[in-house]
Amino acid sequence: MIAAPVSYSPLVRRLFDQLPRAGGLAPGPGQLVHGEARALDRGAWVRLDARIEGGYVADCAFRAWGCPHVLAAAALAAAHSSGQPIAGGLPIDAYRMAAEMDAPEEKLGRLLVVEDALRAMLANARALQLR
Amino acid sequence: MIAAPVSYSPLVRRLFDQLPRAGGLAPGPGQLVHGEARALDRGAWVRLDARIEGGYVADCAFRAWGCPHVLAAAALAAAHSSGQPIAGGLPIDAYRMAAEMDAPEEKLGRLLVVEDALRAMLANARALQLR
Amino acid sequence: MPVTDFEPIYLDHAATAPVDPRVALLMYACLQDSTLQGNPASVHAPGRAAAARVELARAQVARLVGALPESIVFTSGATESVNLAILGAARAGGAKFRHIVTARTEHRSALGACRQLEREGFTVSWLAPGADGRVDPAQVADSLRPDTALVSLMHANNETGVLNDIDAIGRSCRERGLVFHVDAAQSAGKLPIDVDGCGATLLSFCAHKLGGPKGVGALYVRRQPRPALQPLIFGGGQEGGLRAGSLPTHQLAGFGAACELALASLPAEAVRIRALRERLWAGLQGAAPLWRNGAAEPSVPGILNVRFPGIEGESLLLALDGRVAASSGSACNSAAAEPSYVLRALGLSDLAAQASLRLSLGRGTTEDEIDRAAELIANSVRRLRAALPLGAIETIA
Amino acid sequence: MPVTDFEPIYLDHAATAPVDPRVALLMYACLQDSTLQGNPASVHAPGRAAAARVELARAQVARLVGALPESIVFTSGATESVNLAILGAARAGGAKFRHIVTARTEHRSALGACRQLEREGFTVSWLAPGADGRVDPAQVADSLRPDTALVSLMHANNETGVLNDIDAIGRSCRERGLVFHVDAAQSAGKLPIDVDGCGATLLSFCAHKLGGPKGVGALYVRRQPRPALQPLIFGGGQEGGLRAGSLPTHQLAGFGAACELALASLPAEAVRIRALRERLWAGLQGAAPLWRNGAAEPSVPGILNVRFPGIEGESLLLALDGRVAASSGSACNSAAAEPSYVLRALGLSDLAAQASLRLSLGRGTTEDEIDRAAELIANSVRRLRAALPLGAIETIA
Ligand SMILES: Cc1ncc(COP(=O)(O)O)c(C=O)c1O
Ligand SMILES: Cc1ncc(COP(=O)(O)O)c(C=O)c1O
Repeated sequence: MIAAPVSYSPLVRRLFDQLPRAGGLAPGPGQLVHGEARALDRGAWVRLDARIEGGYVADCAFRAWGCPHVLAAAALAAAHSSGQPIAGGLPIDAYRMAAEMDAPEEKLGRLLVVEDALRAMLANARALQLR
Repeated sequence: MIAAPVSYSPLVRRLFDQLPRAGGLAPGPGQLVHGEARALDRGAWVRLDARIEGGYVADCAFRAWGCPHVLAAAALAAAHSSGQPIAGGLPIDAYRMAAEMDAPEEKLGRLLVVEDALRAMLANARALQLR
Repeated sequence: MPVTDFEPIYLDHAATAPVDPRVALLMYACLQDSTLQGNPASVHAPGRAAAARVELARAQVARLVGALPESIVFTSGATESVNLAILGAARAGGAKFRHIVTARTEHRSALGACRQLEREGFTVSWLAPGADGRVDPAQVADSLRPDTALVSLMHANNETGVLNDIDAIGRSCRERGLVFHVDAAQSAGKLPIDVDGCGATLLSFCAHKLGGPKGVGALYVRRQPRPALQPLIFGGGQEGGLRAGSLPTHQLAGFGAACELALASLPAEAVRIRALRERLWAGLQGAAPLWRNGAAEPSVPGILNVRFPGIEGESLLLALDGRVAASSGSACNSAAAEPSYVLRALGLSDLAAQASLRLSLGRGTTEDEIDRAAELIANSVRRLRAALPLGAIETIA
Repeated sequence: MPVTDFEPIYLDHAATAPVDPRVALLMYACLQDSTLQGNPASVHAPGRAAAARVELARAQVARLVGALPESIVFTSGATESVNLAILGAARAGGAKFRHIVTARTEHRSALGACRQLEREGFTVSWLAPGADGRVDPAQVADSLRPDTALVSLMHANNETGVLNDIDAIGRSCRERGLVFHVDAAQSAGKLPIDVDGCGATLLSFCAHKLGGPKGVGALYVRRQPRPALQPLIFGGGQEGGLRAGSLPTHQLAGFGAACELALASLPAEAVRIRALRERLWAGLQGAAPLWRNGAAEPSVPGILNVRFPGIEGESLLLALDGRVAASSGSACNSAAAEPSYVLRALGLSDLAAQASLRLSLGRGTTEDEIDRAAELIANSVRRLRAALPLGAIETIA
């Protein structure tokens, strides 16, 4: 009979307060791609913008609508992608986001939307290279 | 929805606290009579003892079991009888007792028991005179 | 214990208002007073002293709504009052009266009671309010049936502050001799209430929305004609047999004092609070686009419900956390926040409901707090919007 | 207000005990604390702080009866707890379980709930206790039927203090998988209680009998196996959906503190109070003849029920008024005093019941008070007896 209010880990709080890499990308060399995923009913809409240089994500920024965990996860996804090769595996997936953020179970559905956006961005980056 | 606790008038409180004329009669000239009435289910048992001299109640005492109103009424009956002729009407009846004591409606039944004891005492006194 | 080291601006008076310091002091005096420790049901001196204190409180509480003290039944809060009114009147109504009229925008306590009646075989007409949040009195009149046991509607809505026309609704109930229950938890002490004028047969309110303690409330029960009520709680015959249980002297004393204080400051406070609310609304324009949920008037003075297109409720609450204490448009007492059914009933989408914030003012609210809150909220909204995907503001509204 | 200018000796702790000054102070601190003014159901910082305070109180309350915090449902008092247990379990039991076992000597809250169930079509077995006031566990076992929904019995009787053997009764209920409700309003905080040991599925108690505030109580609800309960009050989903309504932080804080204080002093206080009670009984011997109603042991330490042959209850109470505050053997909260049904069930006549006095001791009771009370009572009895008609002592006993 104990009501559990939402609680946020220190990492979530810090990312939410600062929203690092939110908004547009800083200008720079390379090619621009983006990946977007949207599931409003699950409470998430995420877009990742990236600058690709030499097979690597030179820089990544996010835009997102959602709860604090979604915004923090989008920030995590942008941070983990930056500097990573576009050819490798996912730099971070929903389960690792959840673990790093100590997110409650019921938030996993929306973190998968963040993962979808990340996958889409990397797929677009790889498609760009093939062209 | 207001519960009304029993309340007692100043007269009832004074009579109950002092119980004047309670117990036996002081010795003296004349003839002794008594009257008793008992209705335990109505909450009263009253006995009046009187000393009769020359057609008058020279002195009267009471014994009683009952609520404060019954005890006070018995004290009233004893006081009102003293000095009264035995031939006249009742020196006090249940309605006048109730009025003097400002007694609640639902106590009237037991005050009638006090009246009964008074009637019995006076009847006994008159019977004594006829003998 | 997650307490911040500075205190947030409290704009959640509709959830509960801080206890007035004068009321708190009086309650403490009552808790300490050795002559007031008896059970008000006992006939000895300490019991009678407690009972006298209770009756003083009953008179103060009655006066707030223009009632006779004998028509006030004390309860543990508005939730219990509402349940006693709805379940009590319906269950006492007999086999021929098995229909209830209420609205979708009622408080959970009324919804919960009506749903229970449905489980017991009653039919409930769930009226839908207009986009302004008001239930149309003509719609109420149309919904009445020969087997209607009860009409139950709120005076002021707890989320939007919008007022129902309880006078008009009361009139059509009175004409038909119907029991009319008014949930006045949000309006008592905030607006003048006259139980005779409004035609309520039953009227619920509580202490903790008007500066009194939590855990105590009242149900006004009209004496003539007197509605039949089945108690929820049986026992020692307190409260005329309608509500058993030892009466909590200190709680009732606090309730009474709070009612007296509210009544004394009512007209001036209503004007002051309404002006502060409009100042807040003006101050929030820096976060445009924004919309007001429900009609601006008629309304209870202290409630403003605002929708910020593109904003997600939980994020807005966290952005404000520790700075402004307010309620979002979701039933946010669990991690799985459900969108407000009240706002949904006004025609808002789930997302629009979650983009809403209820700001509610009270006795302690100052102009400075309002100005700071407006700025903090507008800044948070702007910050969150700056991180939105393009098109989100248009999509989520 | 009819308050005497000196304070009577308070020997009516079974009706309600004075609030412990430490509890009163803590409640005042809680009422004043600006960080604790939120609604415990709100997710913002003031709400979370209030919720944390409530959960601390829940743990303290749970500890008093050896329960887990999750198994405590807060209510407005023991009357509500008892009703929630009895009505809740019976109504949730389904059409096949329509039989209740209880006793004639239960508190009015239990009688009232069971009578309501009779009106709803349930059959109630009203067990009669022996002259000692105890319900025979074998009689309980014999009364069980295949359609029994619930057994509800009290731990300590509120008039005589006599204890039922709830361990033995609990065992036979447990063997049959039956719901067993124990009304522990008079024993909680007075005697060690262990919900696991005694086999209770539901256990009711409240704050105001043990030094806490009036208007708050608890129902212990076993988790495994968990009895089905239909709520009395529906709404906002508080207390796991079993009891809706905003939680009163200050009341719960006071309840928790009172439980903690009671638990800490329990063994020593039980010994002290029992010794004072026997000293009172010894001191009253000057008013012989007199009898003790119900068994002297096993009993809760603080209750002594004495019968003074030949004495009328209302007169004894008035004789003591302003000197000793106690309860007579009549339900004396109205002018038309009815004799105690508890004493009648023990085999006493109406008149013998009205010749009885319940004296109940508590934390504040001192040796000096006991000696003075014994003398005052004995004097009053002697004075009233001196005015009796001859034979009254033998007749009214
Ligand atoms: C309109 C309305 N009715 C009923 C209630 C229930 O009140 P309480 O918190 O006293 O149970 C509330 C407040 O929560 C309310 O706003
Ligand atoms: C045995 C028993 N059960 C229940 C109650 C009811 O408690 P409350 O006064 O908290 O409603 C009492 C006290 O009056 C009691 O003695």
